[in-house]
Amino acid sequence: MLLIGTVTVSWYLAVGAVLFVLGAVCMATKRNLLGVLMGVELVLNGANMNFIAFGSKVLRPEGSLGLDGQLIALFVIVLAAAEAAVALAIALNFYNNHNTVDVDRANELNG
Amino acid sequence: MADFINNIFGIGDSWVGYLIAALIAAVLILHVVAVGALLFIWMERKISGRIQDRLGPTRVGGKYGWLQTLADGIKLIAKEDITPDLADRFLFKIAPYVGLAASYAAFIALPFADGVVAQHVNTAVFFVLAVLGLEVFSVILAGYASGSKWSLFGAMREAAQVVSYEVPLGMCVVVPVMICGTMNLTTIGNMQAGLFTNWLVFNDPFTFLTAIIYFTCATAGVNRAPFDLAEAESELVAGFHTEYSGLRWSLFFMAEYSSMFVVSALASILFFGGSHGPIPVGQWIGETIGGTWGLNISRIIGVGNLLLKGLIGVTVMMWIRWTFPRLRIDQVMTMCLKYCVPLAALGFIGATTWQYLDLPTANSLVGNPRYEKHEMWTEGVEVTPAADASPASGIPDPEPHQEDKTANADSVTVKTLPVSVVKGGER
Amino acid sequence: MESTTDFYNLIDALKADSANSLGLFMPEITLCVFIALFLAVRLVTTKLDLFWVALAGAVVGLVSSNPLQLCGGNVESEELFTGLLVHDGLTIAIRSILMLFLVLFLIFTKISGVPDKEDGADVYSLVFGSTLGMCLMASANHLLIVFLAIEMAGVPSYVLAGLIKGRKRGSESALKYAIYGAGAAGVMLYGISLLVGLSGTAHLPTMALELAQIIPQAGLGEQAVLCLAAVMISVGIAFKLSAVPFHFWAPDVFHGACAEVNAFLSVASKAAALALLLRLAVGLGSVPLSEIEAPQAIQQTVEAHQETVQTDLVPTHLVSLEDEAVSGSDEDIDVKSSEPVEAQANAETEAPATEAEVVEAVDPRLEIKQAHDEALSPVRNFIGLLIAFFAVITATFGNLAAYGQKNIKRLLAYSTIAHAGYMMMAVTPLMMMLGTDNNGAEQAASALIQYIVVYVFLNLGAFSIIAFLRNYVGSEEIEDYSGMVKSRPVLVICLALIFFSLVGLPPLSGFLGKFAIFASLADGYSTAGSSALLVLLIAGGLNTAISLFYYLGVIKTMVMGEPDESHHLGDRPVGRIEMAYVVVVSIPTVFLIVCWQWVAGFADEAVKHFIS
Amino acid sequence: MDLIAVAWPYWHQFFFIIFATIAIGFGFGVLLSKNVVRMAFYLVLSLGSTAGLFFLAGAEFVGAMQLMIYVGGTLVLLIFGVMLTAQKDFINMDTHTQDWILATIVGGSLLMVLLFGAFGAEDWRTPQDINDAHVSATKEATPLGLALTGIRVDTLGESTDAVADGKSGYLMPFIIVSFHLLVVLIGAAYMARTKKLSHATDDKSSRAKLMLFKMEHEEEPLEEAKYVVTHKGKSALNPLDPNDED
Repeated sequence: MLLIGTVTVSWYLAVGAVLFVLGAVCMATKRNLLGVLMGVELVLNGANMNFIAFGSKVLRPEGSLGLDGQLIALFVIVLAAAEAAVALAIALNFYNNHNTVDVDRANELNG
Repeated sequence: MADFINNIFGIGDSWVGYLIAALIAAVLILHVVAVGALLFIWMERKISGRIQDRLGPTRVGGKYGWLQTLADGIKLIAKEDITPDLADRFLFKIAPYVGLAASYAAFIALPFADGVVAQHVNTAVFFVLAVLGLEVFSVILAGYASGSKWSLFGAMREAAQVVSYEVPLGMCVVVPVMICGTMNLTTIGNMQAGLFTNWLVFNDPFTFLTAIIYFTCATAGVNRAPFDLAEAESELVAGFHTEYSGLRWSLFFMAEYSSMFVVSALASILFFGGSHGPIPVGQWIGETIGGTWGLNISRIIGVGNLLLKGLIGVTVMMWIRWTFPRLRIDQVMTMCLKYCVPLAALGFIGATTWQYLDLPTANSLVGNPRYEKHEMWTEGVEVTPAADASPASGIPDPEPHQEDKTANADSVTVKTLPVSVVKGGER
Repeated sequence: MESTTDFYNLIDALKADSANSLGLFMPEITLCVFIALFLAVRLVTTKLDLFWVALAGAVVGLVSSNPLQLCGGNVESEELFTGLLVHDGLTIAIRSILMLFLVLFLIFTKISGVPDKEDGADVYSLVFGSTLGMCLMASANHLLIVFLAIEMAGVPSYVLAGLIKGRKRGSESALKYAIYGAGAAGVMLYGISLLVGLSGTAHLPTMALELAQIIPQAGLGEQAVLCLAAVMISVGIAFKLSAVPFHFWAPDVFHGACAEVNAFLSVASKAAALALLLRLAVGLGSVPLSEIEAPQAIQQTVEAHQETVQTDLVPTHLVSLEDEAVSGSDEDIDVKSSEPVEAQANAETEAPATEAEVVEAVDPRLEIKQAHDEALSPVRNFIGLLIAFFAVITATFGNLAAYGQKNIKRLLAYSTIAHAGYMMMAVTPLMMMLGTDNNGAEQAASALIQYIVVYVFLNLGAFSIIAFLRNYVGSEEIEDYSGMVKSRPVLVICLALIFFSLVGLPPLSGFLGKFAIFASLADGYSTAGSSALLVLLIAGGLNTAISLFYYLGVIKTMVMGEPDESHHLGDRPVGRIEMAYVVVVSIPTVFLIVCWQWVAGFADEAVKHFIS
Repeated sequence: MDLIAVAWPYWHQFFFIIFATIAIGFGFGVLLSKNVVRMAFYLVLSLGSTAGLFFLAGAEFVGAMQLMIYVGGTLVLLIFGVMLTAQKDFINMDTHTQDWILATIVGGSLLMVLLFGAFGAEDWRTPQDINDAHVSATKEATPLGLALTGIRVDTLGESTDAVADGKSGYLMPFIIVSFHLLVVLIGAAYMARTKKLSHATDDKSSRAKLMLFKMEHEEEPLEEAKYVVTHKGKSALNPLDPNDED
């Protein structure tokens, strides 16, 4: 009753790739800077998905990254949290100074 | 169960059987949530009544008014479902379901007794905590989507509060995990079988402290009084659910009561012996009867134990709610950052030291042996060498180490293994 | 219970490894301790100026990074913390440079007055945290550490960019830096994940070994993945280096942040990023000797095996393990046997010969290494060309865009970009010569270190003068500097010296740095014969000529221009401390040439065992 | 009892499709939604189902951590930020049409390349033998925790050389990252504190700050009263200042 063949590492990678691209496009197009930060989260998540897929013994017992994949993913989650905290603080600081969260208004520095 | 269903219908290895099995488990758990909420709301009314020296509901359903909640439920269902004009309609409508789904999902990994669990999750402790943490989104979304300032204030308070209290909560939960060497709730529960002295809360003074901190933080985590700042009716009308009515409003309460039960059950598993009673009656009965029936009977008794302990926990929460005044928001944060976090850290360090120094536990004082760590559900499942090799308890027996080293001192083992292992050090 | 034995062996190995590693990890530990100390001191007293604590920390860090070790004996390459970090001459050199910079930087901030006492503790923590990340960047030997270090160096500097909180421009620059930085880090992480997934390890030497086996038989898909991974990782590093086309943050951030932070970003961050570039390029481009298992060792195991069979002392699992090793030596050199590749076929034919003459003086691993390195030559070519491409457009664009800048900080930002381009140029000949002419490759790396040493003083000096001028004039526009030489001659002369040195005019030290890099380019061209190197050489020469004019423009304004009364030039005289500091920092600009052999010797010593 | 044990491929595929659809679908939701609060909500669902995929791939601990730290912590923080800045004008922000077109083209081609990469390597798209595919329930968290303390028990079975050489423990980054978090915490707190400018005195540091502000407010003259904070750190501008006793 398999609908579409066994799920392989590539499938997980495909999901990761889609999340990555969505995040990247989100970063590029959103005008609300919190939306941009959300794009960052999606990007990191897409990369994390790869690590999990490569490290999964369920998907690929031979030649998989093994535990390293999970460990790297853990560190990435922690680092992403740290980055988000700082980015948010900076965003709020920007909001305090400019009274806007529109990234298009961050245009004082040009030329 | 899935095999059983598949056999009945004769459909072999198909996911249909598993789907049906999953649905049955889901419906069973849903009953814990729904019936539990009915019971708890009635209890809350009765308890608050008694605490305030009045009777509480008396009419519907006889002398004790035990059908009162059902009557209320019917009323709520019949009520009009109002969506304010200023609301973000989509989020407004979906918010209550998010909360209910989160607190309901936590039951997936909650073992009611040894082996009575919807899905074995090896990291069940953190799974339950993590999923419960998602409940905050329902409050935030409801608060934002209502388009009312009271709601928004409530939501902001909730966000700050829950994120802060997750820190000490996590630190408290780590203590039993560290003592048992596993994050599997079933195993943690089973390690506390036997006399009540074996319960982790009596393990050492620091676990006792940790248990208290855990319960405090859990109360705050599920947004109950005296930490219910998100719905502080004296300041914010009704906080995040000001604009809700009817069924959606009642869903918030279902979510609240079921997550109250989850954290209480988690407390009883982590600290108060899980599905094991203070005196191992169920276990004794089960072992006397023996076989599958014995196992099942002891499981049923275990489920009863756990439900009772969860009920006691919920009752204590109600008792606290109706006797303590509500804190101010700054007091709530002070409580978390200045008291709970340091005390949780103290508990953690103390418990670690206690384990490290191998100081006597209540159990060893009584002379009761610590119950063997066993998981009935893993029978027949292969354990990989890696898991076998790692001394999961965290306190490996030093004997084989010394022996092996000396035994192999002259052999090639020393030449091959250690040399290559410490290669990094020698270069 | 053989697994228990193994477990305890692991613990013993960990203890030995950590004890050994911690001794060589002192500068980083110092930074960590002082970060904690800043917090602790603030709890106890608010009166103590944390600058002194920070300075003490930086000095202790400088001492513990022990640059004199390079002058003394040979520093062997050594893996720390179970292979996560590597400790060799390059590590020591970059760490010492960073710590020296930190000392000078802290004094500079104290003199210039940003941060003030109130913010001091926070800012010093951030600076130390960022430096910690940079130290890790210089010694990374594992792709997780690469990412971790980049984040650790980056995230605190996002905050530093917005150091003055109430300023619109400061918060804007911090925001831009944070968002672009986070995006680049995300892209880099994705690239790392692909590379790690393909090779099955994140440890750089092991990865090189795996790649040497994968590449000769890689299909189109694998090649595409490798290229994709390389490009994505290079995005992350190019961002750190502010290489074109990932430079766009640099002018804005430099413009918005205050000059103190600019000095930190343009020097420390660049030095660390270049070290990381070296590590990654060489790490992926060649298999270190220590990573290759010698046939000799296998021979020994075979003998040992025979002994033990006689004495019957070995547990069965060990026998089986050695059986593997024995069979491995017959079929394949590597225990992780894979399909025999063309390159390895050579090694195989050599293997029996070396087994026969075990006592031969020549290390038999060298031949295997050569085979592996040959297999990796497409990687080196790809990396070399990629970097060459980045270098040329970075240097050219940076220099061209610097024209027409009205703000001195913006101008220096573009100058920084251009210099990143020059410095990256050294990596291409390194990659081209690696494997064929290791001495030449080492010379290229050495040239890069020399340039970095010079560059530390140049940019620190330039930005400190800008900061001091700002304190007096209240402006960073070039036109406001007009006629400055009359009121503040010392600062202007020093700035002129530094600018000439940045251009690379002889006999200033900048000339020697540039000369070293161009020499290695020429050397690489004559050895490897790659036309890319010639292009680089020409581009470098042209760029030097281009860059002359905009630096001259600034100096001309300061010297020839008439003081404009409408711009309120503050009439305070320059303080003595400021002047002393500027002179001290500018001295190396002139006098480094006198003791150039020290710098060259330092750099040579630093890269001595870098390529093994 | 263990549902996953027997019909693993079916089960895996079934849930993979569910979780992947939710993750990608709500990922698109994040991209296409104009409303920032809804974006946050979609992001929660997307990342939550990514955690589901982690569980499915056998990384239970990482999945739980994803839920706890990422979804429960980071995203709550983000939503907090959304609420602090949630003013009428900023809730809905349209992206410019030309941005959309450009983003679609660039993003689409990037996606093509990445998907080609994902299905590129032979090893990655080869399915497991169905009978081998299920790995019995192992205690993943224990080796994971031990690896963070530097001991890799999961590689015990392999050659010991592999254990020593870089495939080993992650003790150092585990410790170092805590310092990173400390620094980041200090940085975030520093950033989030309210702006202050010390009283303009002869003090050098204040002069530097004043000059910095002056440069920015050249056109609109610096209202000193707006920025100057009296000696005790009280500020009229700043009602949230905890030192303010009024």
